[in-house]
Amino acid sequence: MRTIDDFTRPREFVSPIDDYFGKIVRQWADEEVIPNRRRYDEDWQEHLLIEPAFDRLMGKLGLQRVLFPEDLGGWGLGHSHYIGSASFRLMEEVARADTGMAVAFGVTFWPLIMICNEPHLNRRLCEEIAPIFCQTEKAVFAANAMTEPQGGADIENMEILKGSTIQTTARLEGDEWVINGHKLWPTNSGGICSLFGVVCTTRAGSTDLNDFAFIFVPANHPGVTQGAPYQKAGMAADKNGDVWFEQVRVPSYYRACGPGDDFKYFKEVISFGNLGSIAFVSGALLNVYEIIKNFCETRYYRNLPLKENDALAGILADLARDTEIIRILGYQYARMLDRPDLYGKRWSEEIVTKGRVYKYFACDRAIEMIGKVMNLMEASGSDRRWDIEKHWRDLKIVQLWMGGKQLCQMETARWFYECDTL
Amino acid sequence: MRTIDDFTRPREFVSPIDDYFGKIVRQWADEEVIPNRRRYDEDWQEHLLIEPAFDRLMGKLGLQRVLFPEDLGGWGLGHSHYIGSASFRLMEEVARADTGMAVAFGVTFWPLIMICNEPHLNRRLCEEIAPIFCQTEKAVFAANAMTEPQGGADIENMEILKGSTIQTTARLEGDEWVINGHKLWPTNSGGICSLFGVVCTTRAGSTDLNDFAFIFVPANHPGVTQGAPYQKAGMAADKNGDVWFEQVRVPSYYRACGPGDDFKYFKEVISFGNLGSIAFVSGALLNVYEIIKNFCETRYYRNLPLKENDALAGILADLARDTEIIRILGYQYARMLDRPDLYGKRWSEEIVTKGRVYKYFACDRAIEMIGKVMNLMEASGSDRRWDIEKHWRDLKIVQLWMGGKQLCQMETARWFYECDTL
Amino acid sequence: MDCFNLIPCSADQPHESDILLTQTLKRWAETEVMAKRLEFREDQELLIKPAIHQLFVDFEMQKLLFPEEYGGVGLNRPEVAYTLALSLEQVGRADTGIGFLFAVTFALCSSFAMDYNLNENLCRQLAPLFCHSGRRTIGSLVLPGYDSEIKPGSRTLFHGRSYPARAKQLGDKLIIEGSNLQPLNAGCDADLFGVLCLLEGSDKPALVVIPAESRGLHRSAPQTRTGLAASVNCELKLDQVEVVEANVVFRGETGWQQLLSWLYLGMSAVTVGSLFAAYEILREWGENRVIKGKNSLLKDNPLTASVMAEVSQELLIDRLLLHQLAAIMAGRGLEEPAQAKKISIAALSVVSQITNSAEKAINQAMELMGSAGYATEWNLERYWRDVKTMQLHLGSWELNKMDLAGFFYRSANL
Amino acid sequence: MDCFNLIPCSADQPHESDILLTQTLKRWAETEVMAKRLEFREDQELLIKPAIHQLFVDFEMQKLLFPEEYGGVGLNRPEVAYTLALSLEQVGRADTGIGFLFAVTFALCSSFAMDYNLNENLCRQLAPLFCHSGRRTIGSLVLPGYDSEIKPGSRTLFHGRSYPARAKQLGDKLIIEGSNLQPLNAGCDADLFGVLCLLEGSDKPALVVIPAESRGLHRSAPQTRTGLAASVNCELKLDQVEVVEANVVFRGETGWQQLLSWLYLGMSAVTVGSLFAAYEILREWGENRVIKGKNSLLKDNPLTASVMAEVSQELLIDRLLLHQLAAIMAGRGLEEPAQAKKISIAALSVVSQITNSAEKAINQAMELMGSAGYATEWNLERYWRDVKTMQLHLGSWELNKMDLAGFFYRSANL
Repeated sequence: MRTIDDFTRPREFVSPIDDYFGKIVRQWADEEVIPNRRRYDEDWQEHLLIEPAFDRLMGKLGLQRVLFPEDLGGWGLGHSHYIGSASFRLMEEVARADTGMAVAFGVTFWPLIMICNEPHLNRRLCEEIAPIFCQTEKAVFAANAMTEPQGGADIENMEILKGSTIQTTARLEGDEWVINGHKLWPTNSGGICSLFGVVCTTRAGSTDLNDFAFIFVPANHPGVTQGAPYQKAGMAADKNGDVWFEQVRVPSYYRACGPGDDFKYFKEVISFGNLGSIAFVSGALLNVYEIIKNFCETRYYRNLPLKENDALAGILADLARDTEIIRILGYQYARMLDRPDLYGKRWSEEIVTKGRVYKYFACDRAIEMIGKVMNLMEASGSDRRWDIEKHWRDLKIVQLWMGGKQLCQMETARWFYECDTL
Repeated sequence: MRTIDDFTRPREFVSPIDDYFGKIVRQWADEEVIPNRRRYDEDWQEHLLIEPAFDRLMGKLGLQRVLFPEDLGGWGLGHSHYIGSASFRLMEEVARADTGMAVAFGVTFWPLIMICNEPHLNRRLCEEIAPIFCQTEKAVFAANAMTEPQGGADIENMEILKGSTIQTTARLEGDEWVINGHKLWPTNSGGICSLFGVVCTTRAGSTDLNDFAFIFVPANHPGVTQGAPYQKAGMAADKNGDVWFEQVRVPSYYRACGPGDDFKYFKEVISFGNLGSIAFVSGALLNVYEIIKNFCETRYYRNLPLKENDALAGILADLARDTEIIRILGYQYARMLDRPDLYGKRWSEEIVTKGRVYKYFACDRAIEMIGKVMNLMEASGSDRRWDIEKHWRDLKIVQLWMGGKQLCQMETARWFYECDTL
Repeated sequence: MDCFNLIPCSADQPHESDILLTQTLKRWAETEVMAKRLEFREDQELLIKPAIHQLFVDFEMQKLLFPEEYGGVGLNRPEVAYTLALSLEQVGRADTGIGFLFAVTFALCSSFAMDYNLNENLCRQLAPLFCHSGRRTIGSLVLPGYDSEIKPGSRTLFHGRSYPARAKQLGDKLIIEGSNLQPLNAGCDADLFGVLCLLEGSDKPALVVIPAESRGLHRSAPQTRTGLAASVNCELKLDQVEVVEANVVFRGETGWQQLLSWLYLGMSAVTVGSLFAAYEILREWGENRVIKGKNSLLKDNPLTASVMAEVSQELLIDRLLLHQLAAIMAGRGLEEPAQAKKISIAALSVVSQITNSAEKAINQAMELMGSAGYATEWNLERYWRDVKTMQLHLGSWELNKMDLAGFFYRSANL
Repeated sequence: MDCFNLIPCSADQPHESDILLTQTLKRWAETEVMAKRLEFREDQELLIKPAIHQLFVDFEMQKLLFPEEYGGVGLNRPEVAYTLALSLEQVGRADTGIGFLFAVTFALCSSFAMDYNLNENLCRQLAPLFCHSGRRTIGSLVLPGYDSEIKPGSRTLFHGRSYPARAKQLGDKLIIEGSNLQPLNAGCDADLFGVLCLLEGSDKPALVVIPAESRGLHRSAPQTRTGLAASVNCELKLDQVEVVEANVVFRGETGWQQLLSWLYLGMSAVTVGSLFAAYEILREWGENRVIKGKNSLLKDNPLTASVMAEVSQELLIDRLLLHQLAAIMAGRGLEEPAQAKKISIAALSVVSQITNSAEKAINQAMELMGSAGYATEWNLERYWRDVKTMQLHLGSWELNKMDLAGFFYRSANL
């Protein structure tokens, strides 16, 4: 019997921990999430159903620790040569169950990438921050506070803006940063965040890359306020809200990598953000395949199972095709991040751009394909009980975030065609 | 300055001969083909322009010998572990210049695959046939005589038909096969073929796989008649016509692999056929990228080069995106054929099916994308001088052949969803 | 500026009465629905039900098709197609789900109250409900869907599917049996259902009208869906339900084609209206959102403008098609079988084109609005869910195409 | 069966005269073009030129718009939109390129011979050519395209592009200068060109009619193109070309919008006609080609039937749009600027939708026909090349959308 494991992965690129942890997360998904996920939408504020599942995954199974060095209680993925392929598989498995959880899970690593990855591992900050994640069995969430009012994802439009539009400021007073600003929509905000990575500037309006700063702010610090979560079309497991920083003070060494390097390595976060996005799409599509296969084997037209109707099979084929392709691209990109020696630095313009290329392809195909699969299911496609419409709603935001399609197109054109003014 | 070599290839999968021979073929393309190709359409019958270019590529550079064992004058690709990735690069470079030539070039290997590849290398036949290709500086073409009247690509619909619809028969008389039948459309027919690989049956209507036969027939044998080439929408470099076999006699050992094995290994030919198709698409798209980049740097709108217009850049980005993706898929599939130990036998249902998956994706994207690029060029898109419309016309047949999209969809659905009656 | 004026809706001017009705509905949409949206979202009691009551009862929309002698408005001629198209554009702009409820109710009534198929008995039977009850009256349809098992009786298929229910004639009564019926809309709230039945001893499709309070009609628990909050649905069970023969409103393909034509026209209009709303939201966004890197408004950047233009082009195309379909249906062709077939094929093509293009257009609009497109607050995401959900209720496009193939290529056994 | 009868083309019946003309053209298409196709392919002398002569001269199509007092047919009122749509469907079915030649010729004449813009002088000047010469008279348009360098004078742009030519007033004469002009069609054969010029001392677009034999008009060598064999094109050079002031047929945006509306309506009709032909070819194939593995005809297999259905649905949708556009243009709105703008936007949307969907549909038809779709013998590939080539002559869809954005979102500087 054919399963999702029959979809191709470049064998050579799979990580050594892939098989073992892949199985563990899949079991977690099948037991803790998939049976309940259709009730998550009503749980968007309280997270009564969602929180325990997170605790098991991130706290008890310990996946929130993977990036930290082993001696600090982590798994050392940050300095491994398979951080890309290993995290791709993990995020894919979580997304198969619930894209919202995958996003909350994956984004928790974004700020940590700034300090856990070679060559910019920041030992002192790791020592300070690791315990928050490694010495608990509860899920702990981190967030990248990036987007600002009237900003959209401009800040991610790094090549052009160089941080010049950032309104959130960090002022050095003695050996402390004083941070002021207002952020919107960070994944893992809306009250659940424990640690913020704040994108800010040491001189408002500056295009000097040295002024771009990435500073860590524990959420319980005085002056940090998280607003209530927004109501959204889906993705109940991922809370988004306003965050205000008013005269927030943190030690000066809470800055991730320092002048210039904050900007440089922040682009690596974008690369991993795109890798994650592809993994979320891939995981969701694998589950859509499972669901629709089951649907078409148990529903009939002209007294034949739907999958035996050539016209419907054409749609099924296109779904398998796109899933197959997106998964291959995901592992290819994971490999590119795993082996900078072969493909270039993770923060290089080429690698960042190519991540956007694969990401916007994956999102476009997925939204269109799931729309067609829903149509094939007729009214059942909109029926909560089948969980397809959930994937459709959840994935849409993956398509929208990080600048959305148009920013991806502009960066793609800029790199491949050497455009100057886009 | 960005070039087509900036499109990603999985570094790990590139063949050892890739760089050296890739350069040689690209030089051949730039010197011998690209300057003349826009006049090929009028040369579709005589091949006055086309033939010399073929002689240089296949005869003088010797690319028609690559599959044969070294001691027979070949390059031994047939028993190498990089036949897929090496041939992908070669076909891609030829297709960049002219898809029609790439098809004629690539298809010449189809019949040879049956006898040159491990584990089914047929030494005796290689010894007999190698000289035809290895002891000349003229281009020598081979063809797979497959399609039959009212047959379409049914014969390639192997899983279902098992050869039962084949009308061309082979009767054993003493130690000779007597072959009778009528074939349509084989690439490299229309008068230029030197060696046919004839798909036939030893018992008409039989579904017994042992009756499926693949028999070599030198085109100069009595009873073999090649009709005049058809006039087509494009692909002037590839001649197609009717072929009749009337009481044609060849030695009994001209059968490629024997009962059962002919059927089994013929599916490997389909795998390579799909690999080639992807290479043709990839090569053509790389050239489309070169052309449109030049066009958009030398044409203006609102006093800016077209590539600096955001809306047009969106189309340029999509072209780069699809080219990037198709190329990665091509190399992934090439690797799957290079390493059966990791991915499964080249003739297995899984590998054959996945080849169709990537092939129909590549063709769909390319036809749509080039259509959009032509539209971006406005009237110039239909102007012979820009060579884009040529790629558009040429690639269309790559989409149509080998059963076309619908057959690919059915095989994809059959494998991924275990359909019984499609 | 009224966005409806941007697109020519047809050659000849609409009737005075249609203009007045359209203006009334536009006011209702803006004051009673859109103005309250931010506060009440999709709340049944505070927003949806009051709005439905006004539309169906206060504006007399639910008695549009009933002849005057039964207390109706008496617009039961094919020319009502223009009225339906214009009015449902307005309703769809306000709330896709409410528009859907009305489109189905209208289609059901069209199967017995039109001048070409007037069923006096049934009008008399239902007039109290629609014209005199003073309460909103919702009609629902139960059409064939996929089978969840191979039914014993499924030898007789209708367009490849088995009938949702079977009816047995007993004197001047019919006894209807069926389980796991999935209504198109409002299973929980509908006042009457039009159920496509297989009549015992006949192979023709028959639509039987069954009042919701009939003995033996059982409802399952409500279902949760992606969208169309106004239509709270559930499954039905028909256990020996009894109706009089007059409730059989048609037998055979022609009645079926007429029913679908009206249903598709209504759903097309609702979708166009919803797309208008999406366009307005996007336009407002495009006029205020600054692309900082470019220091330009979204609407003034070539790339975002080109995507915005595609949204408006889809809207324009869809509206032209909607009103061309209305004009064709108003031409009285529906009355004769050959024409009815041809028109129902056109209606199927148009509604499919419109719902598919609306899905595409709203998807694009959301792309441009980023997270705002995803947040409930901006409303776009609701139209996205609603329009998609309504599209799904047309049935699978792949299988609907089999009817087109039968018509255009004489394809068989699809 | 006449495939045109499968699709309702509009609510009200066509005029008697239009029906007669359509029948004549249908006969011409089938006997004079389609019947000879297999033998003569795209041969100029043996097929195309004779067919053009019959259409333009024998059937008086080239004098359709000329008032009767000049020897024309006198259909120079907006209602001619119906006639144009119905007749060009027939011509496009026979040969896309011939249809394109006529569509442009008609559009050029519409800029000076309509009752709302009647230019007596020019009609008198051109009547001998169109109405009395007895030889086919082809009109061509020269519209702004991309610039191949940044022209000094390009400060004054027209819709983002620089004018193909510049005109200087000298008394009652104009002197026109321009190089590398790319006509829309038939550069080598056209008898007169409508060239969009920048009038010195004005920033308004002006269309100037220039007879092909004017001194100073030079033609380059013929170009080879993907399709539209009937339109042999080349570049033009205008070296101090002199015309009288009457040859300036309009100044300003409204005339431009009227011109484009007629051009787009004609190109839409030609495309719909070509799509009809593609559909017929596919239908014949589907009824004869056996899928051996399935022992069924192509038309009876669900997957191939679903693709075939999409082809017919695109055709149906496109035809509804074509005739809805014709009805809108027949409504005389074109005469007033505000309406003209709105209608030209609708025309642009419709022709873009139709040409894009035709490209998609014919691509799909070819897929189904495999190598037969690719072989010249089956003709489908010719419609594929022709329809695509004509689409390209509309200009880039991405940039045309900038006009839509300007209209629907008040976008600026696109």
